[in-house]
Amino acid sequence: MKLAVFVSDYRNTVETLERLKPEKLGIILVGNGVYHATVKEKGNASPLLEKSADFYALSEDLETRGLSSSHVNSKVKVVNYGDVVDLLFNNYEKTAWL
Amino acid sequence: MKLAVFVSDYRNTVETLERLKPEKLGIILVGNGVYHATVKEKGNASPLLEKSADFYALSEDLETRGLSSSHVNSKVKVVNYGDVVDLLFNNYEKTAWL
Amino acid sequence: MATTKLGFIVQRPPYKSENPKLALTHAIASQSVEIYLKDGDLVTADVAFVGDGVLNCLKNQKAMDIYALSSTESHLKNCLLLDLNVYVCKEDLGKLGLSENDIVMDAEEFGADMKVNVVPFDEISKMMEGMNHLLFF
Amino acid sequence: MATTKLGFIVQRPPYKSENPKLALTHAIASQSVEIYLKDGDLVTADVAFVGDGVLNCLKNQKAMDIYALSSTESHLKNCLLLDLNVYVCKEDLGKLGLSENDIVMDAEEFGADMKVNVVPFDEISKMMEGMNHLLFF
Amino acid sequence: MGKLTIGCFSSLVGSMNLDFAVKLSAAALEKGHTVDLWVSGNATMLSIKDQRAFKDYSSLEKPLKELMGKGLTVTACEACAEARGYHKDNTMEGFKRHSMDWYLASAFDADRVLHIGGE
Amino acid sequence: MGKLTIGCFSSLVGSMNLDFAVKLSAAALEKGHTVDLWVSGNATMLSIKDQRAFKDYSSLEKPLKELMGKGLTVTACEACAEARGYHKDNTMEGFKRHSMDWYLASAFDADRVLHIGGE
Repeated sequence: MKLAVFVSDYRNTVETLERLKPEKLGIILVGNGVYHATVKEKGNASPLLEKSADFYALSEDLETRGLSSSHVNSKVKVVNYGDVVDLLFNNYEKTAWL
Repeated sequence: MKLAVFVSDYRNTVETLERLKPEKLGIILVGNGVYHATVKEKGNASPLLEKSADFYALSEDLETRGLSSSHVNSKVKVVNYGDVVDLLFNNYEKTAWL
Repeated sequence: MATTKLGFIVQRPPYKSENPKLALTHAIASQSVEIYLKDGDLVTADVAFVGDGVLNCLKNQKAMDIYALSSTESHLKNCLLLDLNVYVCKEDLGKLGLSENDIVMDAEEFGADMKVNVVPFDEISKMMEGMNHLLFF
Repeated sequence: MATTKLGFIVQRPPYKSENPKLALTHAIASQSVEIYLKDGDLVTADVAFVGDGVLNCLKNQKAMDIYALSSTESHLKNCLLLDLNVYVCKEDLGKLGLSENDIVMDAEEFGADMKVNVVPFDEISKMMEGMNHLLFF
Repeated sequence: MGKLTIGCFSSLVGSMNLDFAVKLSAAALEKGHTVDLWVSGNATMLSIKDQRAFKDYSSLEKPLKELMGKGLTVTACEACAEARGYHKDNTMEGFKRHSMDWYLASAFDADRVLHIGGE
Repeated sequence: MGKLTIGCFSSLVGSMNLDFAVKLSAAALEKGHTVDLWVSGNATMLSIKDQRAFKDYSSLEKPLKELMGKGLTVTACEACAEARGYHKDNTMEGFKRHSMDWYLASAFDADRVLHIGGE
C-alpha cells in the first residue's frame, strides 16, 4: 500500500511507525513533529529521518515555532497545506496519524 | 527538600524526573503510571523502579485497569486516595506532577 | 452494492484519553451505518490492538465500580457480540509479559460467537493492507 | 507580612497543549494577586524552562500570523516586562543544538529591564529548593 | 476532484490538531475537493457557539463559518457533545450533530480518510 | 488540619486527571482538610452545567456537587472558560469563575499545592 503517515509529536511514544512496511511510505511532519526536521539533538539529526521514506514538513508549523526553512534537514521537503492535500490525493492511498 | 512526584503516564517522555535530586523522594504512581508497578516488559521491571525513592501505587487506578495487587512489584506500596492525602501532608513538603 | 472496509488500530493504553474507547464505540457503529447508505452497501470495521494498546484487553477492569465509567473491557465484549473481527498482537502481549489468560478472549456470557484473534503482527499488517482506510487511535 | 514563592517549571514544547502558555499567563498573574491578599503579603513567580521546554523560547514564532494565536515568545517577553525571574537551562539548549542567539534574551523593545538567565540545571535546582511550591507544566 | 473525510478525536483544544483540521479542510476545498469534517470526543468543543475570540486561545468559529459557506460539512458526535453539556441550543449554527455511524457513512464513499486520533 | 490547593490544567476530559482531582479532594475533605480546586485550560470543561451522565463518559457533576456541600471550593479560570464558550449562564451552580490570580492567591496560604499540569 501507499501510506502517508502524519507525525505530530516530537517525542513520539508509539512504536507503530517502526513496524509499518508499506510499499511506499511518506512521512509528513506537522505540529510538533516538525522539530524532527530541524533539531539536532547532541549534534545528530532525528533518528526518524533514517527511515526509508519520503519526508515532508509543513511550512506553516515550522514558522509558527520560530523554525527557519534554512535549518530544515536536506532530506525533508518543505510543503504547505495545499501541497499536503495534493500529496494525499495524488501520491498516497491511505493515511495514518500516529 | 522532601518531594512527592506523581507519575501518571507509562511512557513518560519528560526527563525531569531523572534530574531531580531532593533529599527525600517519593514516587506516587497514579493513572497510567500504575503500569510501572506491574508490567514486566521483556521480563524486566520498569527502569523507573531502580530510582532511589519510596514508591506508591494507587489501588483504585490499579483495579480500574484490571491490574491485581498481587502483581505489584515488591518495591511498591499499594495505597488508596486517603493514604495519598496523608503522604502529602505528613511525609512530603512539595509536589511535582510530571 | 459496495463494501468499504475500515481498520481501527488501537495503539495506546486505556484511561489516559478517551481514544481507545472511542475506537471501539465507532467501530461498533458500523452495525448501524446502513441507515445512511443504499441497500446492499456496507461498511465493515476490523479492530486491532497493537503496542500498549493491548492493555485495553485486560480482564477484570473495575472502572465502573471505582469511577462509574464503562471499561474498555466491556466495549471489547460488545465488539465480539456484534461480530466484529478483533485482533490482538501476539508479540506485544508477550513483550508486556501478558498471555491469553490475562485478556478478554470471548464474550460467551453474552452469547457471542466471535473470539479474539491473538495473532503475529504480520497478520495485522495483512489486515491493514486489505482495508480501504485506516484509523489509528 | 509574608511572601509565598512559586516556581513554574516548563518542561514541554509549545503548541502541543496550552500548558506552556498557561504557565506563563498564570505566572504573570502574580502581579495582580494582591487584590486577594492582605497589605504587604506577596506571591512571587519564578519561571524555568527545562528539557524540551526551552523550545518555547525560540525567536521569530509566527503563531499570530499563521494561526491568529499569540506565541509563547510574546508571553515570555511579558514575563520579562513584569520583572519575573526567567531561567533557561543551558545544558538543554546545548543538547538541542541551540544557543542564546536562537532564543529570546530580553524584551528591550518594550522597555523591559529584566533579561533571561541562561544557567546550568544546578542553578534551577537551587531555585526549586528555595520555592514554597512547585508547579510543573 | 475527490472527497476527503477528516475525523478529529479527543484532541486537546490548545493542541493545534483542530487548527490543523480546519486549515487542511480549507486547502482541500480551495482545490475543489469535497470535505466532511467529523469531531468526536473532546474535539466536539469545536461545535459550541459564542466562543470568545481572545488572541491567547485558538479561535475557530470565524474560519469555520467561512468554510461552511464554501461547502464544508462539519458534524459533531452527539453523545460526546451531550456528555460535555453541549446541547442543541448552544451548538454553532450550521454545525450538525449525529451519532457515530455518520462518520463511518462519510468514510464509505470518501476517496481519502484522515483520522486524527492520538493524544 | 491543613489546606490543600489543587490545580488541574489542560487535561483531557476523558483522561482521568479530573476524576483524580475530584477523588483526591473528597479524600482530603474526609480527613478534615480544606480544599481549593482550580481548573484552567481544557479542565474548565468541568464547570459547565447539564452534562449528561452517560456511563461511557466521566461524569463529575454529581460528586462535585456533593463535595461543594461538604465545603469544597471550586473555581474555573474565567478567560479559559469564555474562550471555550462557557459563559456565566451555563456554569454549574456553586462553581466560581475568577481570573488566574485566584489560583496564586489560593496557593499563598496553602500548606500543600498539587499542580496537575502535563498533558
